[in-house]
Amino acid sequence: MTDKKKNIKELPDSAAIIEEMVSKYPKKVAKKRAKAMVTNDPENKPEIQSNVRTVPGIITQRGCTYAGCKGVILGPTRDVINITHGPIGCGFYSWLTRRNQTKAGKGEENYIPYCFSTDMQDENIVFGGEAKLKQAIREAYEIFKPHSISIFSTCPVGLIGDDVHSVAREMKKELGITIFGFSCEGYRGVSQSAGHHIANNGVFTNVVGTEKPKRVGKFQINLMGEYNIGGDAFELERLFEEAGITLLSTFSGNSTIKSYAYAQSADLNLVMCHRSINYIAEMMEEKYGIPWVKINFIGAESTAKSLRKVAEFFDDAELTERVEKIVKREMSKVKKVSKEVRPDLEGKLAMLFVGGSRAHHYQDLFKELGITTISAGYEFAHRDDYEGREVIPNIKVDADTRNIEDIEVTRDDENFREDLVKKKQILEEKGYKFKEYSGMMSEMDKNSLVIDDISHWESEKLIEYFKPDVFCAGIKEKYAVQKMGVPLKQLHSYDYGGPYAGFEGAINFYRDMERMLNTRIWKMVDAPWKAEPEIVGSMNINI
Amino acid sequence: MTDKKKNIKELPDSAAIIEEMVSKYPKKVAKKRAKAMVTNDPENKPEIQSNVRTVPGIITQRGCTYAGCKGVILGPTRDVINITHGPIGCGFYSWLTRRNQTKAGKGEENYIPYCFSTDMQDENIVFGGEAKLKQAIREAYEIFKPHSISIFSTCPVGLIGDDVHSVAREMKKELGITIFGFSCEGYRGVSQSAGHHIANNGVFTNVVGTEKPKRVGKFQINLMGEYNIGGDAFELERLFEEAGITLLSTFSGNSTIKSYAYAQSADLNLVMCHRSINYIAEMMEEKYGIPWVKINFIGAESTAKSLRKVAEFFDDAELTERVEKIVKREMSKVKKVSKEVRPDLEGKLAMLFVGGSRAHHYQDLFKELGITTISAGYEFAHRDDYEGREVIPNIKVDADTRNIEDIEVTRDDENFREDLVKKKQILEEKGYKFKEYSGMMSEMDKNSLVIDDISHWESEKLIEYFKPDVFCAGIKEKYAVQKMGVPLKQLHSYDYGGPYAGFEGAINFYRDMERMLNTRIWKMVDAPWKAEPEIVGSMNINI
Amino acid sequence: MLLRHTTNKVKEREALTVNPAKTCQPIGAMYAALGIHGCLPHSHGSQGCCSYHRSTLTRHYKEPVMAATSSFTEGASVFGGQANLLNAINTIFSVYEPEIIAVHSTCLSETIGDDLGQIIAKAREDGKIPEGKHVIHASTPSYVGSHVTGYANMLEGIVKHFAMSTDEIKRQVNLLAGWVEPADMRELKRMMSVMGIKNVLLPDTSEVLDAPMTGKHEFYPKGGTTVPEIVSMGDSMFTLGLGEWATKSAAIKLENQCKVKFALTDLPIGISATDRFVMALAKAAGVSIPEAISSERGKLMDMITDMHQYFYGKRVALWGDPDQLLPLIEFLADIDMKPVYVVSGTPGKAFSKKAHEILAEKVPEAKIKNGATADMFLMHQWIKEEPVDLLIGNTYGKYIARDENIPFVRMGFPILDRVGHSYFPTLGYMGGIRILEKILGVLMDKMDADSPEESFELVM
Amino acid sequence: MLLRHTTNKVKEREALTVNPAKTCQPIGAMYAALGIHGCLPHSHGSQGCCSYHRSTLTRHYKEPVMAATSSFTEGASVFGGQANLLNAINTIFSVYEPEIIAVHSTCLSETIGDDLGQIIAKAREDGKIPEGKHVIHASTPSYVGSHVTGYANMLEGIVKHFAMSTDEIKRQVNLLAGWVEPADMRELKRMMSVMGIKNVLLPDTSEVLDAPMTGKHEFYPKGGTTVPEIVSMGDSMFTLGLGEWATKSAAIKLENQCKVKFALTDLPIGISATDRFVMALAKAAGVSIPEAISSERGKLMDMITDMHQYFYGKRVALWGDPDQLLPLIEFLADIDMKPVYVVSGTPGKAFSKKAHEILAEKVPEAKIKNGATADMFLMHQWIKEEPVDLLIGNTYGKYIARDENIPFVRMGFPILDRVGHSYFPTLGYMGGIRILEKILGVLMDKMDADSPEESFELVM
Repeated sequence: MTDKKKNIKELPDSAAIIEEMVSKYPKKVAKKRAKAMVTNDPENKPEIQSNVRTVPGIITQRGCTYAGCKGVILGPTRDVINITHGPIGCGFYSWLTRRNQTKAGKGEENYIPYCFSTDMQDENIVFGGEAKLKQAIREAYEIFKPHSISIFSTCPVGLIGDDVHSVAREMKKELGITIFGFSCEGYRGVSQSAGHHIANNGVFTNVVGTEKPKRVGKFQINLMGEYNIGGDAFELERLFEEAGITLLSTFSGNSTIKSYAYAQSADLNLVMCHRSINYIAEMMEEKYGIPWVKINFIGAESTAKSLRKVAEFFDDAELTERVEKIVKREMSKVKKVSKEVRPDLEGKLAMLFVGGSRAHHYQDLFKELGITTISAGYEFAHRDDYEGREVIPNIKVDADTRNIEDIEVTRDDENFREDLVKKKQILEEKGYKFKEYSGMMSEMDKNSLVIDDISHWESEKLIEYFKPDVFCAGIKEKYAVQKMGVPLKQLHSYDYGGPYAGFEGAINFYRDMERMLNTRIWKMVDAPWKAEPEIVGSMNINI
Repeated sequence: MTDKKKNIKELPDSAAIIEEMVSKYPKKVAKKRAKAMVTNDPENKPEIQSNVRTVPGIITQRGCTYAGCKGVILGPTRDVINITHGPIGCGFYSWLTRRNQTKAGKGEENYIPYCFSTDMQDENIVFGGEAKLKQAIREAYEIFKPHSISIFSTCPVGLIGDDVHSVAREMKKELGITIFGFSCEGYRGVSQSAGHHIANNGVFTNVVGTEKPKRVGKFQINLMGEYNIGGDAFELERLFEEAGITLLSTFSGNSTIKSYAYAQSADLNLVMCHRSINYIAEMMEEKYGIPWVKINFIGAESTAKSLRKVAEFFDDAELTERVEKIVKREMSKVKKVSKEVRPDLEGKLAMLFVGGSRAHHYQDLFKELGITTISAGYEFAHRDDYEGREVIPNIKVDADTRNIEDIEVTRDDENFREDLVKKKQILEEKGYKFKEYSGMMSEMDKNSLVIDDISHWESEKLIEYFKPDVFCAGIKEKYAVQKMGVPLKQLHSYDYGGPYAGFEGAINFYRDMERMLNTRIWKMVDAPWKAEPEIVGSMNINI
Repeated sequence: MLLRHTTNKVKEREALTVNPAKTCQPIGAMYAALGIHGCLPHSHGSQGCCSYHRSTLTRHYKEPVMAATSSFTEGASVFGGQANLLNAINTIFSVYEPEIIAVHSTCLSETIGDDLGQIIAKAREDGKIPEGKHVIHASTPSYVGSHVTGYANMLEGIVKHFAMSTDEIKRQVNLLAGWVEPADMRELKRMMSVMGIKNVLLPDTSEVLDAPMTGKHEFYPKGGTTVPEIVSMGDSMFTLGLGEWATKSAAIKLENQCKVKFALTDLPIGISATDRFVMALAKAAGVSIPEAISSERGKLMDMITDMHQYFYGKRVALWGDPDQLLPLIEFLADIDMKPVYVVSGTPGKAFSKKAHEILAEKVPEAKIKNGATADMFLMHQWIKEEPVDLLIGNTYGKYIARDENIPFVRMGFPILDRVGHSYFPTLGYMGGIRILEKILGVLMDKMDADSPEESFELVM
Repeated sequence: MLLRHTTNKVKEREALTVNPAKTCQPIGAMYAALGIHGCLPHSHGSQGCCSYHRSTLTRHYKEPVMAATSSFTEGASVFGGQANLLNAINTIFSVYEPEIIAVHSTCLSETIGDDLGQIIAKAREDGKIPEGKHVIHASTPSYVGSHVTGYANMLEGIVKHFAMSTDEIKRQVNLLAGWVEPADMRELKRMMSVMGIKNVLLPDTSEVLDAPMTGKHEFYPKGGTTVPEIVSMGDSMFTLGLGEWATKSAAIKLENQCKVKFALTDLPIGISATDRFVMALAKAAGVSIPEAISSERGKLMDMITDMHQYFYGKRVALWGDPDQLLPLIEFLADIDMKPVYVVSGTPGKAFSKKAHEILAEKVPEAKIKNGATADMFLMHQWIKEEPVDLLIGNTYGKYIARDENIPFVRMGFPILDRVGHSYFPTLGYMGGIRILEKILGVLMDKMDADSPEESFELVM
């Protein structure tokens, strides 16, 4: 075991623990898993195996393509009836479980609290489910009169040959509303990631740009890859509004189909979760010429930096002044809290194994608290999310990835923003970085341990070895890790806390860490008599 | 055991059960208790021993003088700070436990949810508690600024020689508000009844008539002995208001000291609970010439009769018409419900052992449902409550009663209502009955069994013998009786139901009886295997 | 309004389920398998299934839920999942060292037609199953039945794999538990112990899904029915199955395989069903019912008679699983409540029939529906038509409870937003007291909140 | 507002108690005596006392509470209550045939100076006490201490009358129960049974004040510590008293009378106090603490660690009795809640001192007061000054809870408006889980009610 305080400045090489972790696997598995574990060097980022098939039986954190498409990307959008086409389970499990908060105005549509499913039965599998799907769409329309319906395919759908896209087209014609489908069967791809890509494609193809562009404010942006977990997006909306930046659409938190439809009116796309949403950003640039930048609103410093980056893009004195005023005011609040809690937290050790960008972003918050991330990894990311976008050309495209359509995007001449292309060029010349993401590794310490698609076995070993003070993952990991006496912070659901984005979010996170890492409850886990010699009274009742 | 259906027309003589009940007592006790048990003959009412000392050890239903004075009479008055002078218990137990509902207007005083006590300690017993009482009154005044404070003596107060009356006078002078005390030590008298009398005296002496008479309506009445349990008074207030009768003051439910102060402005006093309040009625007649009539608002027929009696008194065509209209409308509602439930309830048997008038009044409701009262008795009544006021001259006044002051009332020449005296005379000539109460016995069946101050032992025997369908008593009796499989209706607290007064109240009572007597839950009391032969499986696990 | 699109206009639906009152088979198979000591559930399908099931079970129990998956990709879906399962078995036995792997299928593996028995046989042939270890399986297509069906199928699979009859009869009774909480399983064992009945309880999730915090993660917690116990079930005197939906198929399998006679009785929820349970147990074991059991019954009866006025006539809407709902509505009717709306997503014609029988006399107006489109949306619409005084069901009811301001008692699966259900039983007579405590609690809370000040009550 | 006259302006009071956080001695004596099998409590005083105590106990337990009274009238108050008590004893033994009459005094009989011991001796002389029957007594003046004192005094009286030491030491431990629920007494016995400790629990109101409905009223229910058991306490290995206020005097009496050594420990409420209780028991009996107890502890720890975020930093106001409050505030502080206001009407300087010690480090701002004028009115005023997130105390808290819209957990005596407290323990580790379940329940209910729609949560 490492001595924490001593080693936080310089982490030891992780070879020993890697060896320990893989040694128990069958040989082939060990070989494969070893490629997903690397000792970091931020200057010379090692290649990590990622976005490959999970080893069966390994006990993975990963979910499926449906979860990525319906659960993650489309779930947070309130004005569409999302019908799950399949047996009941998939719809049931993704019903309200992701904490995508949404604030519908009075009289506005909000279907988020509802679960819609075709609840496929035996006979639908045998004889096909298209008829039932059509009928379900009709019923949804009759009862709710929505303007948009989308259809999500579950595992059997593709196998039995149901064509959800043709059903969507047919019903769109019949009902005269927006209807579109996703071939997001759970077995496609190797993780949720495939679902993100499929969702990006669908939303881009079927919704974005279907309304005329509009100009509402001087500085128009879209926020991408922000899912409003625990109200994160609300906090960011507050900042943008005060800064005078018009947030046209968020992909996808507190979001609407209606706002996606004119999202092409933005001057800039901000990409928060690179993994799940870069596809749309790329396609919008190709089609409309809208540039995108990677930003990060997790962490107070990161938030300040990101806000400034936006201001820099628009290059407007008043805007810059407003942003600086906000940053100054908010940072002083943040600093007050961090000053208060940092002494209790400094030097503690964290591990993060979660998501496709959260395991990276949250390291910023830990850094602000003086907490060292000794090990981290993603659940469903690709090499670029670890090593930076510069490796994209070198990523081998395997069969599983090839299954996910890379859609052909053509330039929309009518709406193409030549002005933005020019603006981008000028800014780039000044050193402003567009579509740049250097990945998690560049910000992690040398010798920290990076593991992709970690298994339960590996995480238990890691915890035994490093004894971290906090572990970040999801609900499936939470109680197992805590049983080991290590508090776990869920970074999918925030443990029903949050927001953690922006400045207020940073404060919330600081306070939560103070609460979790500074309580004495973990010290009470051992019964006091465990520490004492066997109790011997003056008399024994049984003799 | 009697056969119910057969005997409800004609009850058997109760000698056998009386004999069974008393036979287990020590001789002297048996002799005494036998005098409190009589077989009724409504035509020729037998003398019943009542209002005498409880046999120690007998397990009585009765409470004490303090309970009668503070708990019953003054408790329901909301604009006075009732300070219990004594150890904490008495105040604590009478804190909000009697369900005297009260409806204070916005900004008006309401001290009912508060318990005020001097919480006497050891040293107050040794050195006297007057100083502490004075200080308590001062503190109550400083904190709450009430216009009235009253003081209730508990057992030790009289014994140690604290003079609450002189303290009251002194503090009244010091603070300039109404302050008065009661010598209602628990040991005075033989039951709550003494406390009622003491309370009557105190309220009459210290409050009634302290404000100038006023004329608010054409027909002014006071309602006496109605404690607004479960909102009874609200129901009656509704009826009076609709009839155009002005209810000046209720003694004492939903009541105020302020309204007592001008209660002498009434044209007529209605006495509901004869036992607890006839004193004030009598004294008001002596002092102010206001006549009183016994009414009863428990039972729909009784309510109708009582309303008509009031109308008859005022002898006003419009009033009479309004009353008739109310009676007609309400009776039709009542009849609808009684018609619905009566078939389920007819022929059932009831017992009532409670209070000082409720055991009588509630028989009316049972009659309306076709339920026969086979046995009844009071907890703290006097002979007149059983046999009628005509026996009052013959009641022997024993030492315990002599301890309770019969105050000297002199005629208030200035405010004396000669007009009412005349009115009374005229009405009496027409056969209208004033201050008449013929007691419980005159309305009970021949051979029904009347028992005063019933003991636990006696009630268990009675239940075993008669197997009634419903037993009415109080909280102390409730669960013991129910353990015997007989539902018990609390007539002090209504089991937190009600109101039961007036027409709506009758409907509520009917429905409650339907619920209680017609449920099958009592049939489930025996485990089904009790009825079966010992279970024998094909194999025994233990052999 | 949280459910702002729900109106009182009920439209007949054939195809669209909205806010389901059920979920799919595999999660039930996973839960049942967790009740076997040393067993790792395995989901043969896309890895999302396993992830969803583990998440949902974890949110309900607030406990680690360990399970593996075959992690199908497109290739496996086309060529079959045999390679995935063989690899999985090999990896699992190497790394996680279970006594048993309990494999259940999914809609995916069922649709492509994977034969679990054949694949497992192959694994054994290939030496991938260590000596003395077991791989058992159940077919649990998600498009048939519901989570309850999956539970039943896994139970049958367990019995099928293990139960053996020798010549010697064991003086013990088999109790097949329906889908209940760990606390309930513990309560069943306590009651049998009070009755002096040696038994095998299958499955048994107590000390598995209510495991202590010890500073160590016990990958296989100490609870769960053990292999020797399950094997011995084939020699038991009798089998009692609690709940037709969850246990009938396993009971039949056991009879066919080992000639152990069986009876089915309802889950012991409330007074009447617990009476039947106790009598069935007594009969099965040939024992008398001890005074201690009568006394617990009497305590429940005591609360019923004491508090009857608060129950009487209250209209209740319920949703959940047939095995729970039937004794529960009987209990409510016994205490004069009115279960007016009852829905279950789980199919089976027997349900409506039985429910109507139970309520025929006391609540003839009851609306009862189960199977596809018998969902919470329909129930909510009924409530909009004519309101109720109480809701009883899983956590999803909270949206209706808040919109309609109706007191709400959480019972069933999943309960995601409260704790306690895994520690305190609702089965048996004492469990009945807990149910009534909860019902009274929410009814009184509402009374206390809504009553005018003048009728605010101190005492009940 | 129900308590419309309560403001945030705290005035020092010396003489006036408003909304007390205690009641008087005799009711405690009555409750303790009910925990002896075949015992009829008897109130020597005005009959109102007996009536009030029976009513209050009945409302709390929803059970018959049998007790007799000397029914003092003015004559008895002047000439002494001897005749009344002699008559009462005679009548009671004739009619109600108890094994024991447990007489307690009242403010009235104490003020006039009745000597219970002498009167009872006279009764015995006069042959009014049948052979083999007992009349025991305790002096319980209402103007000293509180209901807890009365309980302690009756406990001492019982021990004094019965406990005898012979030469032979009995391999058992005496457990003197503080004022707890029947369910708690049952739980104490269960825990001792799990630990394999033979014991005498005194008193024991289980199966007395939670008696079953059987269609028959058992005047003396089957529960209660029996005379032979109490007698044998004089020969026990050790005495453990649970709660200083309730059990210290009886423990001392037992040591003085029979040389049985004793230790006092807190009521086992929450984790730390239960730890101490379990260790004290183990030490007293010379046994090891079994795994089953560790496992229960681990379950409680599990809930604490799982749910910590909901407890952390929540401000709590509590009122009740010292023996309950001390371990309870320690429990709250252990889980990072903040017991900021604590009042008890029961006097005793040790209380504030101990409470401040417990909270010194974690809640230095806590306001703690006990004794006369430490009442609910004062606590409410503190709340008006600065609000809290949670109330814990007896039923009277509901007025504050409604006025201030504060979540409220009922604990203590009396609980008049809810049921369950007599059936489900709050002692021990499992009781701790129940306490936390209740706390979480009310906190989450408020969150669910008050949260804006967009942050309404499905999962906790």
